[in-house]
Amino acid sequence: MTAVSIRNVSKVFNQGKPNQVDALSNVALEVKQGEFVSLIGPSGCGKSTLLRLVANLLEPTSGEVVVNGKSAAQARLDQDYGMAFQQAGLFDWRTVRKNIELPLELKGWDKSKRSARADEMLQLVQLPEFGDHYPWQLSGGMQQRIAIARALAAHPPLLLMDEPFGALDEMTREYMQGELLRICAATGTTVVFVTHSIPEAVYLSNRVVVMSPRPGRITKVVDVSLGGERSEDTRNRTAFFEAITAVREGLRGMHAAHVGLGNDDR
Amino acid sequence: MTAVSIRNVSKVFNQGKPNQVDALSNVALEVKQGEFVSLIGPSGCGKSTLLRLVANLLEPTSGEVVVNGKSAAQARLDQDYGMAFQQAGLFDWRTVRKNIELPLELKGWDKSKRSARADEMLQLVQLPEFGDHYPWQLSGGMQQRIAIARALAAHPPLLLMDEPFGALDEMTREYMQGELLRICAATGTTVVFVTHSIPEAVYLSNRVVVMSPRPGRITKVVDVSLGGERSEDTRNRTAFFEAITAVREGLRGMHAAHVGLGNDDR
Amino acid sequence: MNRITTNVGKVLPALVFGVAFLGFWEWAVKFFELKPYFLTAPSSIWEQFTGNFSLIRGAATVSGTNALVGLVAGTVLGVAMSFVLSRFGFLNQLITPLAIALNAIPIFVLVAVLNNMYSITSEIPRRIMVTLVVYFIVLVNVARGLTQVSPTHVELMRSYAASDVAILRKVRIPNAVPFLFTALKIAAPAAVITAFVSEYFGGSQNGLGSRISSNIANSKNAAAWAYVLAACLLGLLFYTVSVVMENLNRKGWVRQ
Amino acid sequence: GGSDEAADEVTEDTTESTEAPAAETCTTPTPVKLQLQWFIQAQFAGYFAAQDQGFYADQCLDVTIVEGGVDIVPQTELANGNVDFAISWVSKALASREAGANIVNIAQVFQRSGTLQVSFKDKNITKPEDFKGKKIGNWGFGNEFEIFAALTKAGLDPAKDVTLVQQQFDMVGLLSGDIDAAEAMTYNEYAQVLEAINPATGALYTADDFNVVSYEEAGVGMLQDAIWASGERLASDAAYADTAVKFVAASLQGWAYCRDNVEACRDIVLAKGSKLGASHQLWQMNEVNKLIWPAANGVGFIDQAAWDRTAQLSLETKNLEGGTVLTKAPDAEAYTNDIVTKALDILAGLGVDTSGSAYAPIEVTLNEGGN
Amino acid sequence: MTNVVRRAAQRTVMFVAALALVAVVWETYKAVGPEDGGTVLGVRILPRTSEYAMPHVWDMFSRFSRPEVRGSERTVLDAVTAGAWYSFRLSVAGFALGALVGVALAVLMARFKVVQRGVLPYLVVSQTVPLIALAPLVVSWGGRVEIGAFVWPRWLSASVLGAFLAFFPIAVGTLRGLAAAPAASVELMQSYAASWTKTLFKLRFPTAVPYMVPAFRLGASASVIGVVVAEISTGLKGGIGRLIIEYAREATGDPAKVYTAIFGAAALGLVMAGAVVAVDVIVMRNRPKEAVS
Ligand SMILES: Nc1ncnc2c1ncn2[C@@H]1O[C@H](COP(=O)(O)OP(=O)(O)OP(=O)(O)O)[C@@H](O)[C@H]1O
Ligand SMILES: Nc1ncnc2c1ncn2[C@@H]1O[C@H](COP(=O)(O)OP(=O)(O)OP(=O)(O)O)[C@@H](O)[C@H]1O
Ligand SMILES: [Mg+2]
Ligand SMILES: [Mg+2]
Repeated sequence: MTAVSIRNVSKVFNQGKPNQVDALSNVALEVKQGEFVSLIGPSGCGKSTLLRLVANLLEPTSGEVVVNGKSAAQARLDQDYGMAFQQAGLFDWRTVRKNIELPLELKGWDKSKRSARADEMLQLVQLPEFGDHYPWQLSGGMQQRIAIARALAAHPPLLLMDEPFGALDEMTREYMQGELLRICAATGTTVVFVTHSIPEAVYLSNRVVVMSPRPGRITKVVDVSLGGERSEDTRNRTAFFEAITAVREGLRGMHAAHVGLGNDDR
Repeated sequence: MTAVSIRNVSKVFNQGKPNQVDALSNVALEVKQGEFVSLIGPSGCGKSTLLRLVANLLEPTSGEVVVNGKSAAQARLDQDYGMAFQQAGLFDWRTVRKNIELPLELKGWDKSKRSARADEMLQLVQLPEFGDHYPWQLSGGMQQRIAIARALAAHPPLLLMDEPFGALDEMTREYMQGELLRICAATGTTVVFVTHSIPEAVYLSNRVVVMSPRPGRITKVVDVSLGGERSEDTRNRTAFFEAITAVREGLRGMHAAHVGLGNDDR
Repeated sequence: MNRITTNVGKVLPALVFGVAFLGFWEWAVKFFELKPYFLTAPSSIWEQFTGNFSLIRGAATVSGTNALVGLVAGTVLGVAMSFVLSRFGFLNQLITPLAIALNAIPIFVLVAVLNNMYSITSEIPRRIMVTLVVYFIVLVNVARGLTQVSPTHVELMRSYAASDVAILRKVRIPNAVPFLFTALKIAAPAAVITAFVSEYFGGSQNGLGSRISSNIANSKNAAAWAYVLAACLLGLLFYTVSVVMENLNRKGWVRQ
Repeated sequence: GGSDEAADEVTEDTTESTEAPAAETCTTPTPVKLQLQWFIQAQFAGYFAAQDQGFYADQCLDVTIVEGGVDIVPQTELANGNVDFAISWVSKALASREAGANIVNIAQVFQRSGTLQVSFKDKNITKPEDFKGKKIGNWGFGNEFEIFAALTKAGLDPAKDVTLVQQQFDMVGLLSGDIDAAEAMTYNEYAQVLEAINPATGALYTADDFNVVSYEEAGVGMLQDAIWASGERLASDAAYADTAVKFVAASLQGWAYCRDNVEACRDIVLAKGSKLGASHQLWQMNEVNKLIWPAANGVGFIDQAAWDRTAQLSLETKNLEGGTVLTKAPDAEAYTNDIVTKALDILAGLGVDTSGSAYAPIEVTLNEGGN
Repeated sequence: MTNVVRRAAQRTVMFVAALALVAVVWETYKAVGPEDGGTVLGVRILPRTSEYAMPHVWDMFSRFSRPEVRGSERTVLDAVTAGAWYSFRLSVAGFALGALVGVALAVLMARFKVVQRGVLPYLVVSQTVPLIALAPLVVSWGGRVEIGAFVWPRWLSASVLGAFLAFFPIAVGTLRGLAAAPAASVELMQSYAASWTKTLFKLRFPTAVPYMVPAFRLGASASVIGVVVAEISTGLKGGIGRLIIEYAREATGDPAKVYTAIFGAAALGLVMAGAVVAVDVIVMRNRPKEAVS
């Protein structure tokens, strides 16, 4: 079954004005149920925009986005997804714990259930003792981990994550990657993931989508066949290195010519 | 000559309150003129705090910070440094160009000179056509590049950078690394640099300082002897890999025990 | 073309609402046969308004001038004071309670005191009064706008060793601008009402306030409301100007 | 000395009146609300005396006296049905009547106008003609008609020939020289001036320091405090008409009491919570008495000639808008002497002197600040 | 907690110092200023110093201890305190009513653009309708409006007029605050498919606080003014407004006395504003402080 289906979508900002930006042009992508897809590409190529379109936070200028067989708008209303933004975007006036509980409150969970889940999440992101701090008392990386905890708290069937691990140190990052994969495998969660790290994209994903900017387009899709379980070992397998090279080439080529190479291998 | 001298500095937040945090404890570090020093460590270990102490945006709870032979406060007043924050912190009501010109305005540069430098900086961060956009019209990575441009604009003798390349894609990141090294070499700029990427730290630095959290301390200082010039080649040299391993070990060991190993090898 | 239709769309609800309200009023007066001493019909107010237009314009000029002078003086003073206060904390603690206290004294009581200090025939007390009211509104809002700035921005400026004046100019003022316009929107009608409430209980009988009060006392309600109408128009004019200024300022950087 | 004798009379009055209710037994007194035009002061002493001395109770009335405020228009309160009776000046009330308020004058308590225009001697303002080019104070709120009438009569245009200045609650404008001539009631503001210290002498100002233009003497006096009732209810509600008679009777009885017991009435007013001082209230009581007594046709009786003069002045006097107070002559229903006549009959039955032909004012010495 | 107490104490001391300063300035000016004021180009700019214009500070304060009327037990201070307390209760009622209406209007206007466009101009207009034109109307509700067991008390008219002045700054300030939520946070709430109401309570109100606080402060002052004016204009007894005008009538003979009531009104306003500030401190205690400077 298809979790996300992006059909020939284009997005133009400030249409008709002098500062018009063609953020996305004719993007098509299908994400299967339970699949982990990463988006990678130079900054400004429209990754965040694409994620926003799937989340129905933006309307496409043309084309259509279908999520779980319904329109993106319906999927949003049904809260079919959880989202982690590029900026942590925590609420200053809520404690860390209350920030994590926010989506649960909105789902109408009762207090004890919320509190239990928040504890679980704080444990997951390794910040159990910071529940009663306020966001501005945390370091940048800690804030980002709280934002991830918030996105995961409700166990949504679809996760949209925009550079969630950007501000994390390598150790924490690897730990979080492992946890994310574990959770997704256990719950069958579909993930669309934006990252700048090629190894991260390859390690996590079933497919890596390479994008190019101005206008934002998909230039290459790399299938990663590393099998189900990942472990520390995975990072040393040939398939891993091959995929990395494939993605890197996709990015390089583009960087060299700046215009896509047209090697859209889907 | 010593550019930065951190003498037995400790920093406690919310002292005496239930949510007291020992952010830094007994940190000592000397940075020589023209040296490039990276700080690395798990999130929350006090890197940003240490940078803020050097920038005199925070006062140490105990200990002393000397910058260019004067007190940190005096150095700030003399504008001896430029700083790039973890959050881009651009001003919504200023165009990108005006954001870059801000420190120059404050130094009293005249309009044409400011404008010329802003153009130069926009070129440097590869966003020449976005000068008249407003920050919220840019992608996350673009915003961060503007923040870097702003920090570099006045060519300060000391640069304090807090994960400046965090939101950049690999290509742009490598390009920016190169540019940063080029500028620093040309102007003899001293840099204190916070990063989560071990290769980045090693590639850029003369020394990598490894920190551990709760309380934040320096656990290891790795000297990188890669000589003056760096190039693509550098990344393939043994010294490079050795340094990476040394840093990684410093971080791992700490991660394992979580309590510092005391291998402060200065 | 498009601009024109959207602008029409903006004022249309107000027009519809206004016309409906007036229609209802007129109808209610006719239907319930309300006597003029109780409530006059909009039509007779309008009759009085057009009939006495030159008198009304004269009175509106007097009160309007007082309001305008006070509005400008109060805004300037309020902005200046909030700068000073945001800069010197102890002055803030010294002056803010005084401003609040002064502001809690009803307008005409203060005007009475000022009338005795200056002269009952002078317009100065009324202008001072408007100035005080506007000043307070501007001060309270702008002071908040000057202090509620992003900590990152302040840190950035401090890293530039920016002087307090520079932080004020580059961070605090831009941040306070929306607060200033909020203040102006509140202050514009307040200036008008203060200008003519200051006329109620003393002073030259040449402005809207004294005309309203004496006409009401004489049961000439239609005439009184014709002056009230002038007051409303004056207030609306001031308000509209402040909204237009705000929109001009916001053009560009505000996210839609 | 005269007041002592008067006090004796009062005791007689009360003993007589206590016999009255025996005639018709009063089980539940009729509630009545009276709206004053201003704060509690001796200007309204008669009503407070009637309340205090039980004259209302004798008539089986339970009277609530509602104080005025600056924006309270008594005749409007009456027309709106908030109160049963109201005290108002005739010209103001007629203007309301023309605007549709169906109110009727049922007793003209003040027979004369008490309005003055007071100025310092050196301004040389002795008659309305002298107002030309001067800053003329007035209170606004409809209290300025006599000034306009005097100006009109003197051939002056209120909008052009004088500068009209609204006075505050005090007379400071006059004393500081901002106003050339200030409007003053004989019984109130004039006294305030005489209670103030003259900085030149260190003693109180005296009547010699001032020139006074009396509008009554200038021939433009308008009828002032009168009791107004609802025309509609008088016509349709016999009980209300009956209550009106009783109310007027008891009120006038109160006024007769105050004529004879000036100091007692001062104390009643003070006890009701007036903030103005004792000597001021005594002065006021005395001056008010002068406006009421002697009453040739009986107190409260509406004199056709005075009424017509007031109506005529209201028709002719131009206000600041250039309009006149009234646009057409008041209809015949605007006042009635029926009620006051019946009331006077009741009082005659009680032996109350309703004409005060022997009335003589007392001498009052004002103290600083009216204390 | 002790910190809060210390700050409050410090503020009080500062306020007393400020008052003392004003008194000194007042007396100094009275001593050196021109008796008849100073004129510049024929316009009197400097106030007069006569006893009527500027009574001595000690004269004003000495009035507090005098009996209100001769021979009465009650001092002026008692009267002013009682009046201020009475007006305070009316003001609180007016403020509460005004805040309720103001916030409700702001929410409606924030929710429906049409309402904002249709109603906001008339809210502005409403503020320019002088109380004098409304007071008699509102007062006439007293004793006449009966809803079930509820009979409209006379004092409520005064509170309603207070609310009439208070609601406007509150509505405008709150409206602006509700619109100030950062776009990123709005997006987050959208991604939760949070209803408008949920977004209102979880996001918009918290971000509106910095805008609402000054608005409420203005509203508190406005409510006091409205109540005091209403007392004067409707003849309602018992409050500070009534005292002001009664003492003002004595100003010809005793210019210092009216200041006692004026001070009472000022104190009333201070208490109201102080309460708002206290709430502000509590509500904002966990927000990021501006970088220490
Ligand atoms: N203003 C503050 N109030 C209270 N605690 C603070 C404050 N700022 C920082 N801290 C605490 O100090 C510690 C160090 O924070 P810091 O921001 O220096 O970490 P960091 O090393 O920069 O982490 P990251 O890599 O995640 O940015 C953290 O535990 C944080 O919670
Ligand atoms: N609200 C907006 N108005 C105008 N232009 C916008 C807006 N949002 C994004 N853009 C433009 O759309 C383009 C794509 O932006 P987007 O944020 O999707 O990039 P991205 O791939 O996420 O980049 P990064 O890796 O730096 O986050 C950029 O050129 C940006 O300037
Ligand atoms: Mg992005
Ligand atoms: Mg940090």
